[in-house]
Amino acid sequence: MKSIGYYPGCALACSGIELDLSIRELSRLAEVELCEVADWNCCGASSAHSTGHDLAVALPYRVLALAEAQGLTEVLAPCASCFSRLKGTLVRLRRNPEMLEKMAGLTGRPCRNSVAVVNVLEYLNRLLKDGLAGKFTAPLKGVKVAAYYGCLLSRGEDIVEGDDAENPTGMEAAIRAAGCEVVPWNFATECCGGAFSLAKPEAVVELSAAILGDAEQAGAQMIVTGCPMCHSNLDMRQRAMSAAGRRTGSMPILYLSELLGLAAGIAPKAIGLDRHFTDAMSVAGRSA
Amino acid sequence: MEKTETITENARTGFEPHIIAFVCNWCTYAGADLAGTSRLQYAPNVRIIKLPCTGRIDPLLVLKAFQGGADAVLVSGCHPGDCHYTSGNYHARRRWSVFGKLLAFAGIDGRRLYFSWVSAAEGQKFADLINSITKEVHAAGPFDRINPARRRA
Amino acid sequence: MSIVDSIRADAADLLQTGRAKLVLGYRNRQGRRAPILLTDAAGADQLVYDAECRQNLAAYLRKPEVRQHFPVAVVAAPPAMRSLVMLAAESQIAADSVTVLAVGENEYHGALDLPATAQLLREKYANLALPEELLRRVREIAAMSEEERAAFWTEQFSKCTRCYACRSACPGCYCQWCISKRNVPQWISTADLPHGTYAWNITRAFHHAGRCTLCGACEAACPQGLPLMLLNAHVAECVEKEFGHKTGYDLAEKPLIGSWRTEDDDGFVR
Amino acid sequence: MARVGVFICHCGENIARTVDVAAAAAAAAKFPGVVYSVDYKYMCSDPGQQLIRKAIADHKLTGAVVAACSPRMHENTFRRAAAAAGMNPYLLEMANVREHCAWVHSDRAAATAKAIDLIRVMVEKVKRNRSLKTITVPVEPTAVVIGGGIAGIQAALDIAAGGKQVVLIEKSPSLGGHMARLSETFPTLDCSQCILTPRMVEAANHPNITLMTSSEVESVGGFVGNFEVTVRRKARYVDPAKCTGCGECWSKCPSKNIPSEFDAGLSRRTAIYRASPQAVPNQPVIDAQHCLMLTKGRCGVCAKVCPRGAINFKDADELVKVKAGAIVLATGFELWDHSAYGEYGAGRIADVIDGFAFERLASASGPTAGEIRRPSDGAEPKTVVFVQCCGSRDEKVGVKYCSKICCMYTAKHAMLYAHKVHGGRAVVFYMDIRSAGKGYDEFVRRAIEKDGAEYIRGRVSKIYRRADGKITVRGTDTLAGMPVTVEADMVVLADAVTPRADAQKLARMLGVAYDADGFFSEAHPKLRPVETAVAGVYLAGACQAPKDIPESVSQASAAAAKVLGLFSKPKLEREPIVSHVNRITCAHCRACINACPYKAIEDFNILDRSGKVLRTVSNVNEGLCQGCGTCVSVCRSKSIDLDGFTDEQVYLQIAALEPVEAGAKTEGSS
Repeated sequence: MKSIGYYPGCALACSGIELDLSIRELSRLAEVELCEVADWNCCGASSAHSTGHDLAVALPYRVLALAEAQGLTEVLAPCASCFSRLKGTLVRLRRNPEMLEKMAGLTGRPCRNSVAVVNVLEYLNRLLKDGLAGKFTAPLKGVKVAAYYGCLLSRGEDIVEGDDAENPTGMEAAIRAAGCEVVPWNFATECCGGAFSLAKPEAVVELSAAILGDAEQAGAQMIVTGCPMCHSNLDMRQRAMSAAGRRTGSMPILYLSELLGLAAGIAPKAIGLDRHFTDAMSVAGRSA
Repeated sequence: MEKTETITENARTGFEPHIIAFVCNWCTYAGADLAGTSRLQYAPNVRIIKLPCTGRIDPLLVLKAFQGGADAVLVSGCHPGDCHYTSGNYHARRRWSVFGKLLAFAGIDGRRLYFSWVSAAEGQKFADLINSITKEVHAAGPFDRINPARRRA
Repeated sequence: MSIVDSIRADAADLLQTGRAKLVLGYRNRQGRRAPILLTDAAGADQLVYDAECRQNLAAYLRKPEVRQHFPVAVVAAPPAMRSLVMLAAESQIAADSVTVLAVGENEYHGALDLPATAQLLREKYANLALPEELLRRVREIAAMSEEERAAFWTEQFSKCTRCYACRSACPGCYCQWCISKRNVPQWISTADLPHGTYAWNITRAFHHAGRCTLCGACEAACPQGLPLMLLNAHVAECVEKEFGHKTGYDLAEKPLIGSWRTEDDDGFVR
Repeated sequence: MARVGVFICHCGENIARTVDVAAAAAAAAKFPGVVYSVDYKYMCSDPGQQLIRKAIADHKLTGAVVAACSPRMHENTFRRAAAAAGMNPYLLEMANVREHCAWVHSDRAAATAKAIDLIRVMVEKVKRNRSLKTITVPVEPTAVVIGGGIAGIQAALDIAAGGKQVVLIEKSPSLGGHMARLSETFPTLDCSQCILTPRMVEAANHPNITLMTSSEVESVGGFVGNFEVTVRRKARYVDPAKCTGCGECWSKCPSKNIPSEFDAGLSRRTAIYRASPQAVPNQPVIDAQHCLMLTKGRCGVCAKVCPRGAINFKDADELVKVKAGAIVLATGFELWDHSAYGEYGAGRIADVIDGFAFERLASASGPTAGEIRRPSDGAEPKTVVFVQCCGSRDEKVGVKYCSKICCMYTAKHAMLYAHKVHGGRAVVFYMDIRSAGKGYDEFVRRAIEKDGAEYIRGRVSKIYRRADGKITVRGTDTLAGMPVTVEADMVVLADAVTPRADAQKLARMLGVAYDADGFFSEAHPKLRPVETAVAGVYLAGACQAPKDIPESVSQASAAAAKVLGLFSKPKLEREPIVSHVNRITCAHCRACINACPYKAIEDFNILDRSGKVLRTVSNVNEGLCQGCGTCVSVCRSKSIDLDGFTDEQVYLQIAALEPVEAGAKTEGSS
């Protein structure tokens, strides 16, 4: 049985729990063991790097060091922010050995920086490549999907690899494998408002509304994403959007892993489809 | 004569590699010129002998250099595709690949014979090359295998 | 009909019909095998052939006393056949000036012209195995440390007396003015001091790169017992590995040194 | 007995600072064969050369070594001086003690020792130098011009006007290149075709110009004065001798839906077609990919309707060999493909077009007869955004250099748009305005001030098409420090200017160097801007770097002047560095014949009186030999040698470096 290191981070325990559930279900189906990094700590996303440079590196460094010490060669960080912090740190330390020593000193944990960090798209594509698609029993025939990457799953030199930052396509194969149709649209990498969720919700409402609007115009019936931050902004704020008169109607927002879970015939509740703010269970009906 | 004085001088102060470089006129010679016009400093151990093309550089030249007591020989010309004579360097490359392997098998290892492509634009590469070769030959010590007599001179 | 009888028959026939004015073969001389130059069919029964006939008779084709008798016929085993093909490829013999009395591994292939000989080699003798012992020693030396190898060859070359028997025995050494005879300039010192012997033996080996057919004539001829075949075999292996070059199988073969491909090995160049 | 003079230059302080020139002169004086040795402040100066000439005469020198700068710098200077003193110029050699010694070392003792070595090496060489006579080779007074755009046309016309023959080779079926596709030209706004077409016709009709359209260079052999260019004349399936260009064929051709290359895909053409109504020659060709007869074997309508029976479906490519003394490269440029910019719609938005498409829209002879209509629905765009530097100055995705012409043609586009669509809004995004040139900046100012183009300094970050068909252009105004969004009906991207995709293949055929971006390299960026490092090959137009029309034309004329200069003499003088075969010792193994890159070595029969072949040996054709010396290395018996770099010379140079006491005799130097 294959195995991979697992770093859930904070989001997967709360706002992004569907991501956690669906990934665990798919991994079970694909017979991949998820080995959680023991004693993991916050990746420092959004606050640390605006607070202190060393802190911003030290937090992910400790996680990488723990994983290495635990004998892991690869760590899956499903949350896009966590991924970006971990992989970003990995890249930075690769470029700057002095920093590596400094961090060893700061955290009291030496690290060869040997652990690879994998994001949710890379992981799911790998499962498909290794034959998961063969186990799909309930494809969502002909459902029109807008693939939404946001910033963290499309940007960052050497962080997001093997995809075009301006015109990413990393999700399309998976979406098609689930039986759906990928619609061309304009806002695949548009900002959802991200970290302004708490500071400037009205800005987030505006930006996210624009994304939903463009997806709708492009004829999409749902948006698929990989990032908990994007997901909560797009999913949770649809009521606020109509309240602010930005748009009406509702659009299901699924994690790619949820979509694949449905296609694989996993019970909707088991992958947390019932935990969305905007109804997503209706999508389940489409799979058969 | 100055020459012998400097040699005996070196005999006192320790070993100074005697390196002969056979270079082509169009790329490496010009690259060495560029190193000069850019005032890049490098070890004074190399003596350049200019030929029109690496195609003209016969293994006999190398053997003669060794017979004459050279501690190392460098052969350098235009990068593949850049030969002024279109293919002289390709001929040279095959010749050297065979000759190098023969020499190595016959007990003259890679620390004595060096090959490189240095273009007219690579003054820095030329300077670095000479420095690194001089360093390696320093480490390898005098080459007295083919010609013990000369080294004693 | 035995191999020897077939050779005798063909030789006689060639001389009678005038398809050859001279036959180069082996005869008995006090129980040892020696070359014979037959011009008269009557003498054909002097011809012998057995495992001891190792001398590469192709070497005689450069000699005026042989060349004046073209067309000639030559008794040749596969290595010598390769030498003949090589000589033709290097325009030393015209394709129609030599008939080969082709003796294979304990079978006789008949009197062949050079194209037929080349074809025979390609079909039946494409990979002639070298003696295990020789290959073993090549590996052994390749595996030595730099110092050991240097010491080994210094010792070997020190035996060389510069008698050039290797040169005389080799069919490939057909230059009237061998580099070793040149004295202005004298690239190769005639002194049998290390620098001279190194230069000669290395140059000899290099000048046969992609040309040596590994017949063993040079080593057999060396009165000092220098292991010249080690050098030859090593170079032959290298050129076959690096450039897929095998000498003496193609009358239109291009010289290894003097041809090139863009994809030739570039790894050793800085 | 050799009588060598050694002349050591201080080069002011350049050499003397690190090399003890006096000591070097003293040492050189003791070299065997040296009868005169001197150091002087500036050897290349007039008195310096005087000194050399005098010494040659006074001391009856048989050879001279000037220890100074690199021979690339002054070898000719000093050889001329030697010649003036009655010495064969090839008896003078230079020891490079500046670039290769004084400038790269600081230790005075070591530098001096090295300088002395370098001088000794050249002294030993010069002792064996032979008097050489420059070789003269006949020049074929025909020029091949590759590329039938404005640069090629201009070069061809100028060479032809000089009374020499020209073969003008154009890949496409018609002359004119990109300029023929332009609407109007900056900074005067005169109609491109009005000024170009006469030139095209003149080139086609000029008695000294042979026009080869639909033709490409297959291979190039030979050297300056004597090139042999093999041209592939592609099948056209229409007999130019019979065709009158009446148009019956293309008006009847059933396969009509082929995007027109000439109109940047904005119009459709038939399978048998002319590039444009102004095409020169004005005869159609059949595009084999789309011709039903040639693909499916049925149709043949054109053949039926052709009143002159000019259609020939059996036509095939033919290879034509052209002998030429000089070659002018004028292969021009193409536009960078902006589909690499995902943020600009990855080339998928119909109404986001490139500069050429806009030129065709604005051109009176274009698909819209000069009306600005957007491709998607033919509507008149009320707002057009022009984006400069699309791909230019973008190392990551595009090219690192500035494409130079975009600032000007974008201003022109904005102007033409304002003239054609009254009340239309033209918005230009730019990084910098680079409008150096006569009347150029005034032109840009006019676009802004008179024709009201809105110039916004900043990059465009995103272009996308909304469901309602509007194109949203989002960027920043870096002067205002504000993000800006423009709702446009059409966007014109000023794509970077890049070399032709197949230019490098051609460069390799000719041995011409090209830079990291793929543009052909000139021999010297300032002093030899139209020559290449390959003698007899010259550059014209945008194949060397992005250029506008005036620059291309002037470079073309400059190249023509170079060609005419070359052709002004019937014979060409060449360095006599060629190899020779020793026929006595040659064993005729033919290794040299096989190795020679110039096929300059051939079999040579030595005959007896009766004409019977005694022996066959190798023989060098001096006219073809370029002096690389590869033959020398492959010759096992050293029966072939190279003048100027003879075996004996090289041997003695190496021997000169042997660390032995003075006077110790070196073998072979007898």
